[in-house]
Amino acid sequence: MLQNKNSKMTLSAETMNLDFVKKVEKLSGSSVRRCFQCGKCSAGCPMRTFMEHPPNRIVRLLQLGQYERVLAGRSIWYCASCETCSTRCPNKVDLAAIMDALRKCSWDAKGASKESLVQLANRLFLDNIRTYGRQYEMRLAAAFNLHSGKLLKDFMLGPKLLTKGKLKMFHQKNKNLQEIEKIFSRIEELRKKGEAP
Amino acid sequence: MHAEKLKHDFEPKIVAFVCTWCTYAGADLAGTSRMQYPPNVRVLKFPCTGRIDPVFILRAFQKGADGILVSGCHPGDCHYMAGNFHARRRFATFRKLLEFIGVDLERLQFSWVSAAEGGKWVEVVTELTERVRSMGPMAEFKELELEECWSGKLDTAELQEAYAAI
Amino acid sequence: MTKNVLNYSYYPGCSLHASAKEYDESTQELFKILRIGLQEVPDWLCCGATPAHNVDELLSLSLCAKNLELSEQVEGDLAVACAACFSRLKTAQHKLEENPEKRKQVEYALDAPLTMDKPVKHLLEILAKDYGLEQLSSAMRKSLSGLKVACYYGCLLTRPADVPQLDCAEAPTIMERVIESMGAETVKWSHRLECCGANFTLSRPGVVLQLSNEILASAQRAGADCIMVACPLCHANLDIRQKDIEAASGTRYNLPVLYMTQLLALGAGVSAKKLGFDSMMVSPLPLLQEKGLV
Amino acid sequence: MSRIGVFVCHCGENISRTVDVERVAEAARKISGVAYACDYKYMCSDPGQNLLKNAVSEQKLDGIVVAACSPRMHEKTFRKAAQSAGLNPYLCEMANIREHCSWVHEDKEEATAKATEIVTMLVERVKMNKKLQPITVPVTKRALVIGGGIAGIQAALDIADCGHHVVLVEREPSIGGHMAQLSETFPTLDCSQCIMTPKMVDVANHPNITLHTYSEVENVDGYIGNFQITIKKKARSVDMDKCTGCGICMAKCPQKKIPNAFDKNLGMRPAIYVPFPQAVPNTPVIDRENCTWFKTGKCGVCAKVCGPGAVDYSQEDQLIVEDVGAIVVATGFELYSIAEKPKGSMIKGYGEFGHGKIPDVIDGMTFERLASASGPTGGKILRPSDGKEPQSVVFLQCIGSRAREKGISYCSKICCMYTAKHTMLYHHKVHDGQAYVFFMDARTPGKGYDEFWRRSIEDENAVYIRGAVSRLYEKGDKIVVMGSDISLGIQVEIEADMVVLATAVQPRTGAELLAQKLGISYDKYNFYSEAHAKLRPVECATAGVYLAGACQGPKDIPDTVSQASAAAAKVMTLFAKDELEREPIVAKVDDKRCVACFYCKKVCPYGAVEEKEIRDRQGNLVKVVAYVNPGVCGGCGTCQATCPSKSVELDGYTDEQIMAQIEAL
Repeated sequence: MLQNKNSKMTLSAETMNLDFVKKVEKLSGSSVRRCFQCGKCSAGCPMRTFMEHPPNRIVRLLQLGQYERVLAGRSIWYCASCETCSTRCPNKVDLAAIMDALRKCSWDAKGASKESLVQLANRLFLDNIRTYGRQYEMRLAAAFNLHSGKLLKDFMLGPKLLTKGKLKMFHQKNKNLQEIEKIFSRIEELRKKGEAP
Repeated sequence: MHAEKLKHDFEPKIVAFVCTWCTYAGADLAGTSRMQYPPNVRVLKFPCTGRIDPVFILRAFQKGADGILVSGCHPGDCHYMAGNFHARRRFATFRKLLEFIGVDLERLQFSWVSAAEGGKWVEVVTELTERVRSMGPMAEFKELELEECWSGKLDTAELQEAYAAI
Repeated sequence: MTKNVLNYSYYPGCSLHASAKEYDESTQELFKILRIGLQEVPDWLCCGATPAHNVDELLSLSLCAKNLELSEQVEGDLAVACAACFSRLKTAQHKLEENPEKRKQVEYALDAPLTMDKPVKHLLEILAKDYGLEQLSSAMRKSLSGLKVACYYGCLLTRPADVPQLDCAEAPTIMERVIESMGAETVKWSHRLECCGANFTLSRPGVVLQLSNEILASAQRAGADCIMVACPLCHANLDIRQKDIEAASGTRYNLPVLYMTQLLALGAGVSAKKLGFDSMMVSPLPLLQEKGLV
Repeated sequence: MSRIGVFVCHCGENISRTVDVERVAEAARKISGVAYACDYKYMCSDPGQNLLKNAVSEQKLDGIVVAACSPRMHEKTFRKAAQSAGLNPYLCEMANIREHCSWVHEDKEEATAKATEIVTMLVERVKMNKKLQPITVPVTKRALVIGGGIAGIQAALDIADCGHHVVLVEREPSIGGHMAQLSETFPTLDCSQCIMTPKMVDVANHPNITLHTYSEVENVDGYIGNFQITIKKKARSVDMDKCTGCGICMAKCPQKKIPNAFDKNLGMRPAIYVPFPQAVPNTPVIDRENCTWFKTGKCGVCAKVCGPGAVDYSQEDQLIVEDVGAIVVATGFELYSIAEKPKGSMIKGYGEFGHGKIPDVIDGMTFERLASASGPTGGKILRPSDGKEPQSVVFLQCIGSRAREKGISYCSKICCMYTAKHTMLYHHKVHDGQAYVFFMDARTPGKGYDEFWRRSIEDENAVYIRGAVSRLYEKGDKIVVMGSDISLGIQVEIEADMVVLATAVQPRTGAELLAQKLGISYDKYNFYSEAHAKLRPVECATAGVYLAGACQGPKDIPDTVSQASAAAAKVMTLFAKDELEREPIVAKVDDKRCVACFYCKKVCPYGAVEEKEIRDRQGNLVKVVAYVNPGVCGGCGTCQATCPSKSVELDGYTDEQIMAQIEAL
């Protein structure tokens, strides 16, 4: 059982989940093994200070099949997808894609991660698309504040934006909402059949 | 173009004992790089600093040198593997002796200048020249030399007088 | 009415209909005066942005593919204003061309064969390459000379190297070249390509306060009068959050953050009133007045 | 009265711009002993040289000073010109008034004065110069190669192919060295024996190679071109001429349980044996310490079964002398042992890894024997303790190497690569097994090396963990490895079936003794020292001795073979002439003054100083003096400055010459 992020790691064929690594490699389309831990990704990562595991350590943990440590941490949710790491990696390890894959794994595992706020924002965002077809920032922000319990977050900002015409109180729905719903449901269907990750 | 040259009251005579492989070549490099340094130095070439006999230094002081530089390859770079180490050990002892007999050790400098260090050669020579210039002429050994000359000559007025008195 | 020199289908993206409406307005005005036709893709939908690809790549690819399909209804290459939408659409094209397995899954989701051939172009690309810098220069009615602009690329216009292919991923010049053709002066600065904090603006605003602060500080160090952007999210973080950033860092910046099209349109002679300057949190009007541009 | 000529060069304007060359020539004319002085635009040009030559003969000059550029530039040119005019070249000196004067000063007055003084000093010096003749030494065109590993084999074959005779001395009963023990080689995974054995056979069959196996160099006399080597041929107890290599003696030997060192003691051999089946020569030796006949005087089975009657218990060690002109030292390396070391040794073992007492903790060479198709397990990876196939193997790098505490601070250079190779071999042979490697850095600077290392991770499943291991201990039939992944900062524990240590490459035990015989220098680890780390990497400072392979420092096979061929090329260069000619800048001893303190011998870096006996006509020893062998002397002059009785003189730099220069200050 994982005590904390620094607790001792026992390596063996059983404790190294290499199937998980293969899954991440397939989802991301990037090799994990190719990384030789030069640390360039962490050196340029704008979000490094907010992460408990810097990007290179995420890859290292993956190489050793330590998926629990990766998913339990909130680091993957602090990746901004800025693509700096992938652009500069000397080994063509697409870390941004690996982060996407890890987030998907964590998302699917539901609640594996400690980071809930980012997940909440993501879910509301996707729900918005399914319901309206487009993003409506007012609704997104309001829903986020409601769900996160931070009712007064950016309280002062809202009215200002409204007067500047930046937030729309009312909006129209897309005419092709049925088609959009179909995309969502067909993807769910594919997953149920096990034909898509 | 050239900076105004300062005229000095005293131009010291500097003698450099150098090895042919490193420092002599370094001085050559200063030349090919057209670096400038005071013209007071006279270079004596040796195969290796290991060949330099302390007697040469004494004799050079006697013959009017005001400052002496001994320079060879950096430790470990000796063309003959260890000559500069022997030299270093020899001169460590020799300096003590010079100090004992009252020579200001500021007049005698040891340094390592490699074949690639034209700049360092210029620095070392310039520094030593300026330092010795500020110290003034090296009188002690020249007086000794004069005395030797005096005692060597049998027909000086003083001697004639002395002989006459006997 | 005079004939257009170029025609594009147009994908504004969600932000341009809301928080970035001045980007949309100025784009429309600029293209009108340059005689470049823009026709909005009917019923376009959200590209999925970061949240979609963050947790559900298949959804992200499907939404983009759907938009590409919708765009086929309108003539002309697909013009995209938002850097994030641009990045998502290009990535989708790139990945679906590369990976037949993913392509098959997306085709199932859309229940239609994929139509992927339409070139996706960012406005910068249209202005610099299709329209041409010389042409742009000759459209100048009011030189922006004397205005020192810090061009801010952010993450998604250039990265990763093999996807957007707008310019060199690490040392791009396309924004500078475009705005210089309107007579503006650009500054050399260090944080052109750094991340502003992106969509953490909603969930973890502290991140934005820190990262965007460094960007503003860098622009200020370089002596810029204003920052020019081509991405609504960057704009939101640097403009809307600027007051918060100033409060948190204890530094006064007062750096107007302008959309590329606002500045270009101003130079091309569009009336300032049409460019939405009054809807920005850090008003650029005092600066523009000082420089004699409005 | 001497007749010196002074030739002042303008060097275009390079000198004459800042030095008034005419005034320098004029001043030179006034120096006593100067018979002729002139100046010329380009002294090194043909007309310039002719001017010099004509002056030498017309003015009957007995010494010349060319005041021009640095002697490092044109001394050879002018000495040659002097020689063609009939003047001994060593009576020509150069006064450097360009690099040391005109180029570094701006004031014309000062520069001219300085140039004049430089010329004066050189004039005084050249008066004291002596005629010198180049030294010639005859060359025996036979080479000695010490060591029959890949380095010695390559050097011997190259020299022999060039038509010169080679004497190859090998300590073991067979040539082949470490390379014969290897399974496959990086970075191509060629089978070592497949590429090695043909070369071994070439050595045996080469008409220009005399092979002495089971032999050692006993004594070395002489100097470059003229060495006398005493070789001890150890008693083999088998007549090499009679033996047919049928092997029946080995099959019938009743004593069969002797651990075979060639197989790192994993396999057994009889008392009469060849170390491995492909041995060259394929003649057995009797291991007298373990042979029943030699221990008890009973048995004699091998002699009885030997058809040609080759077994000869009465053989004795034999001393033979070979004359050679050059020596290639290729004695190779040995691996560090983690066992406890005797007190006082610079090298310490590893208690934290069990001091070599955990049976399944083996070294890299043992792993090679396990992986070798001709090894004791037939190429199966089986652990020594119970013969089971290990499902997890942990490799530890830098054992001994880069560990000052253990007495070795250098990098052993080959371990990163062979460990990567081991993980691949293991993966090829045990598909489900997992290899782990604990490493500090992966050092892979070689053609195709880094790609090879990456392959072991990316394609062959090796898990590399950056960090050194703290301790190993046994737990049941497992070995617990306590390490840390330093890129994670997390402790790592692995229960391994087998642990392989990449132990340091060290010089052969006793390497210093051979060096002392050869008179070559060695570093603090006993690796032999090259004359110059960059520009003379194959020569020893001792003339005529060359280095090949790991005896000089850790080396892999490609580097070893390159150096061996380079050493062979150096030998062939030496053999290209019948006589060795060299600059006569050598030290000479005045027998009369020498008091035989031999301080000179102590400081000579070349070992050129010998002890010479002086005898009267009746052959009675009068005294012993120092003698500098001109073939060996490097010409540094340290002996002269050291000599308390002033009885050594370095030609070309005598006290007289230097004092004359100082007097002219």
